[in-house]
Amino acid sequence: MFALIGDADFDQQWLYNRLRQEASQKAKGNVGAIVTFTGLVRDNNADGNILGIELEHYPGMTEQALTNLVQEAITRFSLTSAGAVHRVGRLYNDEQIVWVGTAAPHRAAAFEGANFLMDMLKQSVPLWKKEFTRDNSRWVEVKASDDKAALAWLREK
Amino acid sequence: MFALIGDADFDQQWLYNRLRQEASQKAKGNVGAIVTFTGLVRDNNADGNILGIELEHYPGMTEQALTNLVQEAITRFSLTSAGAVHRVGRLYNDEQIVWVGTAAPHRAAAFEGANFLMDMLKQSVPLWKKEFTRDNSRWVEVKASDDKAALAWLREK
Amino acid sequence: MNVTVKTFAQLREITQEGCFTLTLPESAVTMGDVITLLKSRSDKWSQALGASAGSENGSVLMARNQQLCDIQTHVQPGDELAFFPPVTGG
Amino acid sequence: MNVTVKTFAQLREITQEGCFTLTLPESAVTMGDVITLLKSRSDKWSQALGASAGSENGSVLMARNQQLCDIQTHVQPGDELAFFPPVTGG
Repeated sequence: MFALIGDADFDQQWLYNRLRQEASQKAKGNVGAIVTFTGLVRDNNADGNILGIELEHYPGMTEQALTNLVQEAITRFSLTSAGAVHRVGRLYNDEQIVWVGTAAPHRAAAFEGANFLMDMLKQSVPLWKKEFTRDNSRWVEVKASDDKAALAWLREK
Repeated sequence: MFALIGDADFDQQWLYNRLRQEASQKAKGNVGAIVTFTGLVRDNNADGNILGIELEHYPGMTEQALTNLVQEAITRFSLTSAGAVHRVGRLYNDEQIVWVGTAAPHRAAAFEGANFLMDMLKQSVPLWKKEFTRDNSRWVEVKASDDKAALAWLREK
Repeated sequence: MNVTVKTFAQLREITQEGCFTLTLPESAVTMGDVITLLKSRSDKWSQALGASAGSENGSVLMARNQQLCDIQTHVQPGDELAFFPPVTGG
Repeated sequence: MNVTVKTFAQLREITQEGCFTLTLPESAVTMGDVITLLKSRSDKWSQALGASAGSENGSVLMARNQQLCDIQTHVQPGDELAFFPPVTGG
């Protein structure tokens, strides 16, 4: 498993290869499904004048919380392997911001694991987004739908 | 959109880049989610002596059916773009066999679209798997669970 | 009239005819008629298409000009007709 | 006893204190006690932690040694305590 936090853009092929290789080492011949989710920065302001977002994090805790989350997903969905990457710092619209990947014998577990990682990441990993325009910046508010998605997993437990 | 059938192994980075680029051209600043699913050949025989599978297809119809399916997914889930790749011919255990990718403004549509593509592909695209060992080969039987998954989407319509 | 008939996977192996031209009598107008004709072609075809071919739960699928169809589908001269088992890709 | 206090995002901006050492009286044993103490530190802190901080639906989250915790959590000398708003990553 892996959980990475950093400023630099990430490489799809490198992440996919790492996930596939780890899974293959653990269960050769029994990895049928690999799912990846990549989040890009959206210009989600109706005015269309947002240039991007600035991501603040809690160094140390962010890495630990993301590691714990990936391990929880592996246990909960019996994944063969999983990984997550989140960027911090200043990101412009359309840039890659987050990646999660899951490997499992079957498709359902890989898809559920990836969804779980994204839902819980929005709840339990200390990262904060601030949208910026040319002249201003504003903290992004928590979405009620994000809280609900995370709560649903907690209830299912 | 794209729908590809071929013998050769496929390249994750190339497919991801193509999907992202197509999506960005169509809706710059409004592509928040990219999901990919990759299927690998599993050694799903309890004896563990299956070496791989031989994939037969219906040249012409396979490409058309896969194209229709990708277009249906785009319409149904309002995807920004989508693509699918399926290999044919002789594939050994752990090789990549199928890839689907979806791009959408939000995560839910991208995940649902990818799941739909896989469920329906197992139902409507003329491809047939034959497992081979060192000495023998045997056609893979249809799974009842695959039929059920496809039917569920048809009912939801 | 002439049509092209194709088979795939198990059906190709059983019939040992993957692709051939079939001459239909004027009375053969639907896929159902074609199936009846093919079943009388040889024991292998009779076995391949079985009792259930074309029925609701039939284990044989059929396509006309590369589109899935059923026993009611009408056939035209020059059509490409195909018969194959349920698909197992993915 | 001494602890380290960290703040992030809005809380860092409001308090204008991102990281500092806080000396606690012996009577301060829980995160709740620390919050009471911080609120009396300045108007900015009072505003940052608000009325709801630490309550069930509080909009301030807290961590002890980089693990999420709540107002009942006990505090030890040398701890790293952090206060921040609900997270918005992903």
